[in-house]
Amino acid sequence: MSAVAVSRHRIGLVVPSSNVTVETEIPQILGRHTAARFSYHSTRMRMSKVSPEQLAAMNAQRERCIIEIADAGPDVILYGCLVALMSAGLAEHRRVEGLVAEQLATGGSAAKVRSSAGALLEALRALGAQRIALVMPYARPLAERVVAYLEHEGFDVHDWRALEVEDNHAVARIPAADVMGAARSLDREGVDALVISCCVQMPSLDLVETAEQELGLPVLSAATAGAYSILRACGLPVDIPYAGSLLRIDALHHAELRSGSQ
Amino acid sequence: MSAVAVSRHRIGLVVPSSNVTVETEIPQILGRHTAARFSYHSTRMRMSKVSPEQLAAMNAQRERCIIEIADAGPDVILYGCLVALMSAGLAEHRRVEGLVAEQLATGGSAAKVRSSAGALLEALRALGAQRIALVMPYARPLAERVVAYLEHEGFDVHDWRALEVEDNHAVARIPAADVMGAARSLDREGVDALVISCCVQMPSLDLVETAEQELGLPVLSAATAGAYSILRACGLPVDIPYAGSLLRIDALHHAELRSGSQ
Amino acid sequence: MTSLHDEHLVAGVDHAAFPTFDPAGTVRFYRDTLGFPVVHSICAAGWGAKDHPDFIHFFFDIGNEDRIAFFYYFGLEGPDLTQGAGDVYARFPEGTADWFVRSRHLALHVASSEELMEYRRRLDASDWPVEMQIQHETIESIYTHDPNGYMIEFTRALRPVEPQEDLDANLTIDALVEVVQQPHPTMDKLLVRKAELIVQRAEKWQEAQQAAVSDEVRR
Amino acid sequence: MTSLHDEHLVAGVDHAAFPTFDPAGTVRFYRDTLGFPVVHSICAAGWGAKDHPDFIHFFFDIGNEDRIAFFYYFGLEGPDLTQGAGDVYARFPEGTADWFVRSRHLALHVASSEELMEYRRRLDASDWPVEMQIQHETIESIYTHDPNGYMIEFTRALRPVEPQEDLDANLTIDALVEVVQQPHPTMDKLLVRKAELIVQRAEKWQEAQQAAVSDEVRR
Repeated sequence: MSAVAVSRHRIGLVVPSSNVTVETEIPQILGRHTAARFSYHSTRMRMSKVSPEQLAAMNAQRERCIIEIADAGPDVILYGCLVALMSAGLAEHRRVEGLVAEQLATGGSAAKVRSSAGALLEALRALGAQRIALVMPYARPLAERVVAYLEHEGFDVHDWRALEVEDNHAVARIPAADVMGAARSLDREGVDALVISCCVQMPSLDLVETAEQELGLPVLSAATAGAYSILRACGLPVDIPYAGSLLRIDALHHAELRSGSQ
Repeated sequence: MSAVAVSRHRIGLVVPSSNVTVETEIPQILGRHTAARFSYHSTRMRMSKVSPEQLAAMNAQRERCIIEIADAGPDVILYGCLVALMSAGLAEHRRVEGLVAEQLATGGSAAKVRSSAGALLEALRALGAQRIALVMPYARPLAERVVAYLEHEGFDVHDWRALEVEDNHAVARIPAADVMGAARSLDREGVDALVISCCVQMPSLDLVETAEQELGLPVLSAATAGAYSILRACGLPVDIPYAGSLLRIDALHHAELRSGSQ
Repeated sequence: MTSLHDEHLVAGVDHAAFPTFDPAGTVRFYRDTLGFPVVHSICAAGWGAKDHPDFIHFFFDIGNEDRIAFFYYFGLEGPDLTQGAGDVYARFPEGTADWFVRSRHLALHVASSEELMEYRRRLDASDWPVEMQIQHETIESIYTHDPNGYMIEFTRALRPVEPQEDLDANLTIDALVEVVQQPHPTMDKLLVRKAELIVQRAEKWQEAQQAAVSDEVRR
Repeated sequence: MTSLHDEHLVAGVDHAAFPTFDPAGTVRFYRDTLGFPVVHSICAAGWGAKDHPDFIHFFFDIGNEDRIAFFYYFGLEGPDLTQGAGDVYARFPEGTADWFVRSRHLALHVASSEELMEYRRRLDASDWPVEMQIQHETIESIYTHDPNGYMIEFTRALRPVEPQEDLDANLTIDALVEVVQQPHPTMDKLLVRKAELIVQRAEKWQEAQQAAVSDEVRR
């Protein structure tokens, strides 16, 4: 791998205005990639309270944000608010990714588009997970929409916790201990994977590897799923240490192939 | 009627090249109209033998003839070969009239188009005829197509004679006595109208009024039907003497109204 | 060579697209006057080309899964419409024949004369009344120019196209292709060549005609 | 006020019409390369206008009951194509932006990527290979110019347009109409105005969205 020239990639991030976690965790993760260097370019949609009204208004800022971020000529754009999509209606991520792709294509941009919502599904499928458990910061009604969204995509949400923090600024300050506590309290019987933060704003990166070791099952977060999806979109190998088995998936497959197992 | 200014109308005639009767009989009939003056402008489609092959080739000359005749700026064009249309397929006159109308409209001509085939149907319907009898010059197979065509249009062809003259030049020389003889030999039981010449080439104009008096039922010919249709297309009253009751139809209605009958 | 090789696979117009310098008039014409719903819009910048202005691409539903679409470019100056003829896209020198200018147009389909007259009513009550109505027995069309100068026709259903007509049109087109490859093509040469082709193919044509007739009789 | 007053009555494109100075090339492109059947032709003279040449109007079937139609005028000289840009109808000065010239085009619809690739194959094997392919995840289009310089697009089916999208497009268009009636319209002003309209209409919009969601759940 060291013989390969390091490639450079521009990552566009479209985030809720009060979000601070996406722009922290994604660079932390991708910064550990050995074969590529990334630069990050963000733009914001106004939102402070995670309520259906604010989410609808935020979604409507999408067009402006895509115009702004595409001006920077990114290779991939991550549309970084998971609950904004999942609360708007089933399969919304496909609709929105389609519309953004069309907007980019119409303007002659070659940028690819991914969403946090779509990335989470992509990552769970890559892990071969079917029965899952979730930790979320949201108030109960929103959390229930997220659960319904995932079940509609074919996953069995075996157990889940909602920490019921509605202020998005406060979400960024949820103590790691609360998240871990919620994760430990989940019924993990027969669960294939645990989403320790089903939210791009709830910090969790440092917990992913720890929880995976402690709880003995693949652990991922909205951030690790986003990083996974970005790497795939760039056609880069997925082999990043200390962020859960999802981000070592190519190395693991390689190891499996060497040991002769399937 | 004499107080009304005499109107002028240009009549376009599209005829088979060997036809001489249309350009003779139509002017004879319309020349007797008291309220209008007509001029006649013809063009020809090559045909000498009345065979299916020649008829097909002749139909294909239609576009050229319409272009030629429309250049003269006529008010109405009479597409003057009855059997060419009736032998080509059921309802062919509607198809051809539609195509010609489209051709004229596309080139910005306001000329109306009528066909001998369509005119015969229009005249029979104007007379309220349902059960009819026919005299035709054609060979039997063509005559049978004409009968099938009229039956498909809803008429009951009670009896018919085919004089079996195939050469179109010879058709123009069929003696009046032969035509009258054929007409007399028809079973006229319950017949509403007799078509004494179901062909624009077989001369018959002088026979129409005579036959009507002798046989005691409305008699028409391809020529009187054509004249009827031209008058209607020009919006002129149909009141021409000595050419059968069809061409006195407006005068007869007027007389009926005066006598209080329906 | 795929299995799709000989097939006719297109499903009609997806969209007919035009630039506009007057989106307000365009919306007033298509949405408010004609009642064509706005069904889609894309706001974009021109990332692929240099000096490409921001633009919006918007779509009206014209029925039968077809759409008419416009591009509006922010800040782009329209052409000088005080001189010459044509529309906001294509300009022609003064004196260019009308019939040529009008040859490029979009015709929309309506099912009946009543429906045609309803669009005539809508247009006549607007700033864009019908300019021309061709009513020729079996043919009926109305024409106007939209706020961009594009000629729009509404035409009502003609009789369906029949196999016989296809045959005839194909003969005409074969003759046309031959004649225009010779010097000085004329209508006369076209029709003469077509007549020759008919004689050559008369037999086959006759068979097809007869088949069409028997089809009709059987119906 | 008729009963048809509020109805959407158009049934899509009847024909998209263009002049041509190269009918042989046009037939070779649409009929022989793309396989669009010739379905109709009309030979006519121009009886309504003075100095109108004889002409032929011919039609190709483009599926879904739509047609593309050409006018060929006997003896009419085409424009000088050695200078400037554009097609045989619309000419532009040298240096006119490509994106503007291309904004006027006709897009034909195909159902699948396979069908799109079949048309790509037909074009690439011809004198008019695909010039541009936009392949952007859910969107896929190919473009070429026909022998007359008209831009023809083939585009494959996107996801169907949903009610939510219509709502959004209508908001955009309302904002557009307002903004272009003020001096110096920009994309920024459009999007700001659109955001304001959303706030004004948020409640109603939210209800519609929720209705759409429940519809989807019920399916």
